[in-house]
Amino acid sequence: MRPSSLQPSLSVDIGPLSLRNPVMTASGTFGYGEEYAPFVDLNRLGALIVKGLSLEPRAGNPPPRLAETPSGLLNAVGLQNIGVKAFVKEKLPFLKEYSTAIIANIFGETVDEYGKVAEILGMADGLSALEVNISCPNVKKGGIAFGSSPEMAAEVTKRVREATDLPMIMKLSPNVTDISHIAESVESAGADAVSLINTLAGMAVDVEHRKPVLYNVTGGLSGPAIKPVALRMVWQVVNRVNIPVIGLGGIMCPNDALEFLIVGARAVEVGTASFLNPHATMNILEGIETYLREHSISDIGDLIGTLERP
Amino acid sequence: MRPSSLQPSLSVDIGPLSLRNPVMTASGTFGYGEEYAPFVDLNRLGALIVKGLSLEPRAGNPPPRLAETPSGLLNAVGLQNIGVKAFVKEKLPFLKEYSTAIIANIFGETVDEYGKVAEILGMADGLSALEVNISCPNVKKGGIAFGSSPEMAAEVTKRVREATDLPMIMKLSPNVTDISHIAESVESAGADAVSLINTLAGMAVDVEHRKPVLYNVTGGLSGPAIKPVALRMVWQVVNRVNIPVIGLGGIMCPNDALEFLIVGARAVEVGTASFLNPHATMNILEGIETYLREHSISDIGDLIGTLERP
Amino acid sequence: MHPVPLFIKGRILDNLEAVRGHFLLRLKLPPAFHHPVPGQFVMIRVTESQTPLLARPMSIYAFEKGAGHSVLEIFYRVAGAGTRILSGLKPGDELSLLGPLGNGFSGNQEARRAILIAGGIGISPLTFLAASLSPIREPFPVEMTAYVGAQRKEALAGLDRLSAVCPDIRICTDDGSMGYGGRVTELFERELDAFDPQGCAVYACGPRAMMKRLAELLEKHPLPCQVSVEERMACGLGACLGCAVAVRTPGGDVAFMRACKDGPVFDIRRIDW
Amino acid sequence: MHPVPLFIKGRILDNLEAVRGHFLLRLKLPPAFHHPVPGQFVMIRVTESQTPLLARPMSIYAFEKGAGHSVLEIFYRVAGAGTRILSGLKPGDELSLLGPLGNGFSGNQEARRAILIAGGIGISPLTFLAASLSPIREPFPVEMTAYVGAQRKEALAGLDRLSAVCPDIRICTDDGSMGYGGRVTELFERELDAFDPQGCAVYACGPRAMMKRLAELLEKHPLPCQVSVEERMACGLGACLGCAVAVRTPGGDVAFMRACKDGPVFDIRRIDW
Ligand SMILES: Cc1cc2nc3c(=O)[nH]c(=O)nc-3n(C[C@H](O)[C@H](O)[C@H](O)COP(=O)(O)OP(=O)(O)OC[C@H]3O[C@@H](n4cnc5c(N)ncnc54)[C@H](O)[C@@H]3O)c2cc1C
Ligand SMILES: Cc1cc2nc3c(=O)[nH]c(=O)nc-3n(C[C@H](O)[C@H](O)[C@H](O)COP(=O)(O)OP(=O)(O)OC[C@H]3O[C@@H](n4cnc5c(N)ncnc54)[C@H](O)[C@@H]3O)c2cc1C
Ligand SMILES: Cc1cc2nc3c(=O)[nH]c(=O)nc-3n(C[C@H](O)[C@H](O)[C@H](O)COP(=O)(O)O)c2cc1C
Ligand SMILES: Cc1cc2nc3c(=O)[nH]c(=O)nc-3n(C[C@H](O)[C@H](O)[C@H](O)COP(=O)(O)O)c2cc1C
Ligand code: FES
Ligand code: FES
Repeated sequence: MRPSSLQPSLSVDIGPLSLRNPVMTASGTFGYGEEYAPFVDLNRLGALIVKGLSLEPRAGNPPPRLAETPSGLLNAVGLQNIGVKAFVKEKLPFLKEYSTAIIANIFGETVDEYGKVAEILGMADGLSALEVNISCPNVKKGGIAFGSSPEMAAEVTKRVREATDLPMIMKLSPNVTDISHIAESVESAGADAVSLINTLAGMAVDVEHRKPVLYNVTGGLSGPAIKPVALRMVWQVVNRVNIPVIGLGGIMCPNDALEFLIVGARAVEVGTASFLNPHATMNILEGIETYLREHSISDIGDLIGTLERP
Repeated sequence: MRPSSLQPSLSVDIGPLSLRNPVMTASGTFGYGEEYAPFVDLNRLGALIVKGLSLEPRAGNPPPRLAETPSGLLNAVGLQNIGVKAFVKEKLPFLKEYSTAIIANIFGETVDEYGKVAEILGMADGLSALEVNISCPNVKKGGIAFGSSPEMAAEVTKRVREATDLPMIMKLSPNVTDISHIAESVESAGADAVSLINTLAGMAVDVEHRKPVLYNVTGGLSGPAIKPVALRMVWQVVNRVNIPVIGLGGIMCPNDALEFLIVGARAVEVGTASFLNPHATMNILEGIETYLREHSISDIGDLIGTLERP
Repeated sequence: MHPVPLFIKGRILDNLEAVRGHFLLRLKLPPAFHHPVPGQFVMIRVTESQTPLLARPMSIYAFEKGAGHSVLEIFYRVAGAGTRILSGLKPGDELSLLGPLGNGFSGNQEARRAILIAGGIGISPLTFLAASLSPIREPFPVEMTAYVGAQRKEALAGLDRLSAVCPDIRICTDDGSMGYGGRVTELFERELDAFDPQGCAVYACGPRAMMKRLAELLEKHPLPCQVSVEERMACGLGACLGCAVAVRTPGGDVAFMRACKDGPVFDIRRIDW
Repeated sequence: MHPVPLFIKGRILDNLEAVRGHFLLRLKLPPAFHHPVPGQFVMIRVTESQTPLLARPMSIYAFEKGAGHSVLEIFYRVAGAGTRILSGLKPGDELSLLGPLGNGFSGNQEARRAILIAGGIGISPLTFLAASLSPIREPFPVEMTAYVGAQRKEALAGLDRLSAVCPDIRICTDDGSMGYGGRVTELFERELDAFDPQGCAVYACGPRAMMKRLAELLEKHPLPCQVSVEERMACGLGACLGCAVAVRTPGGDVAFMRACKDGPVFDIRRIDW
């Protein structure tokens, strides 16, 4: 049999969570799934992560919310969302119909809010896991992001762990000195997996009008520009923790995804790429398959973490 | 008189250092000046910052040392340099002939090494200032970068301050949780100015061979990709310190430089841009002048830090 | 229901400078592309390239469904890096296209008269609207009046096409180099009372300042008015929430709607200018 | 002294596929561009674009100084994204060019015979060298033998041009589809002893593995040999230290030299393979 005719096995385990393939959608870039349903057979995704949810609906920031930068996108949506209750009532029923793992991305302004959101979602039917965004500011601790201190990150992890039995992925912020330290901290606190990276904090200026392009002044940078940073952080974290690592940041094509897998990510999330091409997740999935075939790798597990040192 | 015929004043003060204009070369991207002398009238630069110098010569890393990324350049030169003594003997005599401010960029593997390099340069004739690179690892403290802790950064600052009276610019690392905290710390420790940002730590993988593109595995990311992050950090720092801030990171054209000045940088450094176009520094200088003329700004000081909040 | 959008490739038929800095792009599309509603738009990107990163939203200027293919027209102004690259493309080059997107203008079945108010490149979706209104309900065609404004004569673009479907065009230039000397909203204000609000509808597209002024003029006036707004967009599909438009909620608060999905056409009175 | 490099624009005269995946680019340059030494190179970039970010180093394949302008030729293989973009450019398009750069081959005034060893696209600088050696010192011209290797017949590129200046070409293909079946270094090894080291010099350019093997062959042989090496480059001017080549120091240590400034041509015995 020629290697290219083999159907490689693509399934991966993220702790307690089994996925049919490693290609997931990144939170905030795929809406609640329905927006992309005309383009993507949602049943072919490894997992679908929805826009971040908070306890109460949030209006978000005034426009402009977007700025384009070289190979990058700055956004300051301000975590606009319909709130966890409306999500369960209005969005989850549609998503439940799919056989794909549905993962809710959540955040809070206090540790307790994280717990409450997790509790509500833990009781809802149809979710496979939670992804906990700790890049947002802790209003009680002067607006410092939860994800910027190992202690605060652990506190959130413990609170969510108490609130639900759902598999729990902690999504780490890259705006820190030592991301592997944060990863270790959430691992000890009970996280089932970590995903990284969220956006890098950035800014753009309108030189003609001498004002920030974004109403919010600063925003989060995503897209190809951040891929080298994301890869480096995933590499650092896989070398320090034993829980699975999900890699993301600037994955636009199959090659980008393969870089993350080779470095040791168990799965990848595709974000900004979907804006450029609504079929991006499927192209990436197919490209990974082709690579495995061409390299006679029958199980994706035999590719993950195989980076050679020079 | 039509505004466009005015010759705007471009001179800026960086603490005790007066520069004829705000356009400087970034360390490591302009060699020792002589490499670019066929393209740039060095006397027209605001200042010329040379490649980082250590006490002893350093061989640097084996190749490959470079990797291209979307709108970015990863480098892992490994701080190769001829050492401070050879610099004073072989390179400084050439540079001294120019009327431009010559700034030596320095680094060490221990606090004491920083001090020794600064002492030697303080006694040499022809330097206008030191720029102290604290992004490099502290060998005594387990390889953590000096620039990643406010305490270590302050220690280096104090040691260099004791060693010389030369104006001292602390060059900050962006790979930290809170860069403005580091900036405050070096300000209290006696820095005359800060420059930021140095490169973001990044990585790239050769998917075909499943190995890192760089021999050193990780490298420093520069170029347009990092500009939004650099701008955001300059904005944070100008809002927290009283000493002058020098901005850099991805400045490729006059508009990029103007963004930094409007945000509050007193001067800018041009790095990777010179690789793409050896005349980049001059194009940027001329573009800033044109902007000032077109906007009837007679003194660059009236532009610096004029960002309006939306 | 609106047509389901597709992500497809289009081949350039021509891409010609019509008026200084304004280009007419004609694209050949596969027949699968659905017939758009006036006011809908597409997201355009230069195939394969990641520079610029994002697709650019462009209103549909004209659409014709043929047997084997359709022809879509875009009328655009070179405004920055992305449109500059677009303007350099040649016949035969390929583009990626996502669309048709957004809600489009909703035709008022009762309306006998349409007033179109266009500022600058805002003429594009209104021309498509006018073309689709003009043959409607013969032998009682919709009467149309168009107010078209620009800074100066040389910047007036797209008049030929519009005048073919709307004979009553009232031109305004800020510098008075052609037509009424002043803003398009000024002329409209003067003539506003001549229109019978009964069976009459206003459709507008132009710079924010123009639409804001229009909102003020109509605040206490019964004329219904739909405006097409512009916002920076990433996905065009309602997923990223990047294209927020501030609207007033029934409770009096401000909420953000998506220009790409809930718009780009809004009732002028809903928007919080 | 070497000619001072310039940063200038060049206009494409033609850019044609010579052999599959291999293009001959002819550029019209202003007369200010200095006459290069064989083995020197230029850094090329597509004007204005920042994609790809860095310029690409390319050896000079031919150069002719005319009255009002010069013509520079590059022979290149499509190896990745940058060269793919290059291969899409058309006559009339503009490029930025930095050069001439590097040291180039140093001609041995005594040498009566030159042996050229080329692997793949390495034929480019050696062709320029051969063209400049051939008319030298008439009526006692330098005798030349060229070993030219490729994976298979279809990948042999640039033979026409080389054969015009060097009649003695010995072809090797890995798969034996043309000439000697095997590596270029194998054939050279077999024939090595037939050359009189006196007045003879070897010039080589090709894949690293080829040059490393050549270094082994010549380790105990008196034939002098210069090789042109490839390294990733950013500045091309010796400023960034990105293009490190490991060389052995007299003390036996390894030091790094700059391919762009100290090279790209090195004595094969200096390099730490
Ligand atoms: C629904 C809709 C329909 C449009 N229809 C047309 C049309 O028919 N003809 C036409 O010429 N223009 C139209 N525009 C505006 C057009 O999208 C912008 O002029 C264009 O995106 C500018 O891109 P650029 O790269 O040239 O400019 P740049 O300023 O370099 O663009 C930078 C970024 O800002 C965004 N941006 C800049 N200006 C605008 C704007 N006015 N609206 C939205 N995003 C902007 C760009 O998309 C890009 O992401 C429309 C915009 C929207 C939202
Ligand atoms: C002194 C010198 C002379 C050269 N002369 C020629 C020539 O005459 N003809 C020719 O076809 N090629 C030549 N090369 C190789 C040529 O530079 C590369 O093939 C080209 O840079 C590949 O660019 P890419 O974008 O297509 O490939 P990519 O792999 O996408 O390039 C990615 C990065 O790696 C660098 N890179 C990739 N391959 C090489 C390589 N082999 N050497 C150096 N950098 C590389 C690129 O410059 C770029 O920065 C020469 C290289 C050097 C150093
Ligand atoms: C418009 C936008 C909205 C986002 N919203 C969220 C969010 O709600 N929660 C979250 O954890 N991450 C959010 N992100 C971050 C992405 O999930 C992802 O971490 C980041 O964009 C990097 O990946 P990319 O480069 O592939 O886009 C958002 C990103 C974008 C661009
Ligand atoms: C090849 C290379 C070498 C560098 N060497 C040094 C150095 O020796 N010391 C230092 O402080 N910064 C060094 N830098 C960092 C630059 O000075 C600058 O901080 C960084 O490149 C960001 O600016 P840019 O995006 O304009 O290049 C180097 C950067 C590059 C690309
Ligand atoms: S552009 Fe993404 S929601 Fe409108
Ligand atoms: S490429 Fe910069 S030193 Fe050689």
